[in-house]
Amino acid sequence: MQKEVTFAGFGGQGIMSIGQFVAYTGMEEGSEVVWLPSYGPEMRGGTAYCTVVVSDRPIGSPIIQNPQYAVVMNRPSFDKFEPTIKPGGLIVINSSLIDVKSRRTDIDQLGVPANEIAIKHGLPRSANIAMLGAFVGRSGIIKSNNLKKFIEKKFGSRREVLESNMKILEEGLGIAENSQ
Amino acid sequence: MERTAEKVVFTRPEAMKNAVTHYCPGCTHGVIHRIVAEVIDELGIRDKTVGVGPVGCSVLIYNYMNVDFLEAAHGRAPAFATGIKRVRPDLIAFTYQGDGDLASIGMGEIVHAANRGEKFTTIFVNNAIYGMTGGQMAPTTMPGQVTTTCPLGRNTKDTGEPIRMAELLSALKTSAFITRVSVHSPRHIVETKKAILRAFRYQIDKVCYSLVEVLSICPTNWGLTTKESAKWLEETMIPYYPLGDKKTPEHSQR
Amino acid sequence: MAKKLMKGNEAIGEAAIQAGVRNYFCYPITPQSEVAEYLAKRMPEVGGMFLQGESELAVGNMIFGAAATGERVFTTSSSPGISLMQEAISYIAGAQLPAVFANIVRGGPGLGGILPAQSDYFQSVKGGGHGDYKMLVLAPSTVQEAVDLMMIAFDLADKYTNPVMIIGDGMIGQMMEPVEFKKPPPMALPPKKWAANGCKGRDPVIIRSLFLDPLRLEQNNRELFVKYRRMQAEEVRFERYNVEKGNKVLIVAYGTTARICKTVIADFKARGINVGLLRPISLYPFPMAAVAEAAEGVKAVLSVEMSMGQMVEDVERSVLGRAPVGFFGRVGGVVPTPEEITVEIEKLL
Amino acid sequence: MPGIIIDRDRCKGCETCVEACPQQIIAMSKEINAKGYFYARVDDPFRCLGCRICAIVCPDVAIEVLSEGVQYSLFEY
Repeated sequence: MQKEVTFAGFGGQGIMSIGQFVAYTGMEEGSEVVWLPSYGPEMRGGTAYCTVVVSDRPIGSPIIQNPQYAVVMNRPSFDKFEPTIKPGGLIVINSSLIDVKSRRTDIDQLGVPANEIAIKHGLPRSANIAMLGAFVGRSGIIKSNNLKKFIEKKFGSRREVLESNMKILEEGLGIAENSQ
Repeated sequence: MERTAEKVVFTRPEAMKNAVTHYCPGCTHGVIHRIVAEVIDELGIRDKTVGVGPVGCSVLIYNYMNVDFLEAAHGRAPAFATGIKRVRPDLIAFTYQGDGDLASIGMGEIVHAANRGEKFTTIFVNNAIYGMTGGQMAPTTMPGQVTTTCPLGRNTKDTGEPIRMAELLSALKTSAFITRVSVHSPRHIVETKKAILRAFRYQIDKVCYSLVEVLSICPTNWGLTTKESAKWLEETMIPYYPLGDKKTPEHSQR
Repeated sequence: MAKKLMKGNEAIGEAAIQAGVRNYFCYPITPQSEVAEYLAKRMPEVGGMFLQGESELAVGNMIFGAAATGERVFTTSSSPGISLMQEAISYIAGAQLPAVFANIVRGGPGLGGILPAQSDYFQSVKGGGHGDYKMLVLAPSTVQEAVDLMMIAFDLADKYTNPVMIIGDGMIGQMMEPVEFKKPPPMALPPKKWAANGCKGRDPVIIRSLFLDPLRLEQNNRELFVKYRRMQAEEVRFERYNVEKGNKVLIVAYGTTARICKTVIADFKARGINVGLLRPISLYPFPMAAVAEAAEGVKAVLSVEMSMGQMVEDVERSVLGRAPVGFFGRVGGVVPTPEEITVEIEKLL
Repeated sequence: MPGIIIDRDRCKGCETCVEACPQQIIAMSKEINAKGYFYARVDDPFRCLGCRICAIVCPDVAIEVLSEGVQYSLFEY
């Protein structure tokens, strides 16, 4: 099985990082993974995006036109990637900044008030972690406990930051569970 | 004449091969080559010296110097020497470059090597003309000087003023030894040797980058005899290219 | 050693470190600046030498100077920067020095763009600089392969006293994949008697590419080509993917493009249509015999590239009329999609 | 007694030494050497001071200087 996801948002929203977290965890789980950034003018403002492929066999094309999943953190990203998702796929929408919903009936969607969650836990810049939690919780692309282990390793040196991020992650995971 | 009791007090240095140069009669490249070789001998560094030759009249310098030698691309000798010194700081590296090579096509490389304070030595031979290609205008050609590409004399309104490399490089803040000497008379040759000796010492002691600009004659392309050439250098070049230390590591605050 | 998730550019830098190389000169250019950034940190950690030069022109020539001492040395750049290094590459080839260049290719001509391309095939394989010379050109298609090729590149450069180029499109530099650093078995290499590192106990050496006597220069050229023929005999590298009897179409593609073609081949397989892929890993020497063999009995051959049609000329030279040779390419940073390639293949069926 | 030896076939006839010699004892030969140059030669060897100036200015390392006993120099080289 090959799973593909596009993470997209403004530059600076931590899009590249959460893509890498999924790729790292996928690798630790023994899957083949590729993380491919969009690089170029998009990196400065506008939309930044990256594609992550997690697969049980060697990965062919690292370029994915039509992913199963999209995680979008701002409106331009929603407009750009919502139409590209494969039927039967999933879009995770940052409802704090995106005031529309997908009108597609062939995909699943999940709204996450990511910025509110992050602000509530005192880390306004960690909205991406809320999105990550919700996405992993709903898609099952990687195991949530493996993701938690990775986050622990990543932020382990700063106890307070780790604790807040874990809370944000849990809340994201909770949204995925509760809406099912 | 009976010679047995006599000893040789002046002869070809070991760091110079026993080859006849291809230079024109009176060309002072030969003198400068010999001085560099004498300095290498006196400092005892022949077996760890790597020279880098230019493109220009002295392109074949590797046939005359009895040390390891690289032949560089036009103007790039300072980049070659940077490569050598960065990966083998224990070696002694010098570049030997003419005015077309160093002050025209290689301007970028020399400025940046000097500015990084690369610990090598540059012997910069300024004879105010392109020699090898047959006497075209150089960046150091004097105002009014006739060359094959400024047949009516260098017009500085069109081509700018001659570049004073020693002054230009000494404007950099990085510590360096930058000096200008000449080889048009015996007294000046003696001074030139002192300057080159000093430049190599700074390298051996890992003090700084060093450049010795040597004013030199080109009787063939200047269209003068050797004697007239020396006079022309003295009267025309030296007033514009004043001799002396432009910068020393001991006094390099600017 | 456990697998690490690394960006291609950083993995290329680390591969050189793991291969024991301690000398790197660079000039920043997108999309490969991460190699420089990575090694600016990493080289001092291992006691190595890192220098950012003033231009690619200078860096190429620093590589010459450093290589001439017999030390292992490399640089990385992207297309416009590699163009500026052509002077030095020609001189290094002419003077027969070992050096490794990695080119993370971007679109051109001119300043072009910063997105992936394969439009430097001619530049790297057919010359680029002046004079008759060849480089060993190796094209990885994954980050792991970029690492593996980097780790043998220095031995190959020493083996042939010749520049070796690793050529990857922008994606190879930018994407992250798991990598492992496995030291390849060392090659038996001749002593570097040619190195200019001080003439202690021997006669001075001269390293040059200047031979004013035409017969002597011709002899130098002939010597170079004896070496290149040896490369053709010993260094051809390629991958056969689904190449078998009954292939309807043979695709020839390298680098990331080849991976995209693999996706296409899997889709065709699911539909019961057999398409093969011959992926050149060494672009020079080009795997001519392997392409010819794989083209035997197919209806058509398709060269897929991120260029306006460069490698296709070598494909035609290899296929020699055994089958019609078609071409499909996207340029300017546009990456061909599996869907587009599928349409092209369907036209040939 | 000091003296110089000019390698006539290395000499290119540039006359720099002729100009430089403080004793004015070097002159150009009326004959040509193997390369076709009128070469420099010592006219009056007994007046040579062994000062080395001719050798120092010679661009072709064609002059060797010999000496006997203690060498006094007017300058350091």
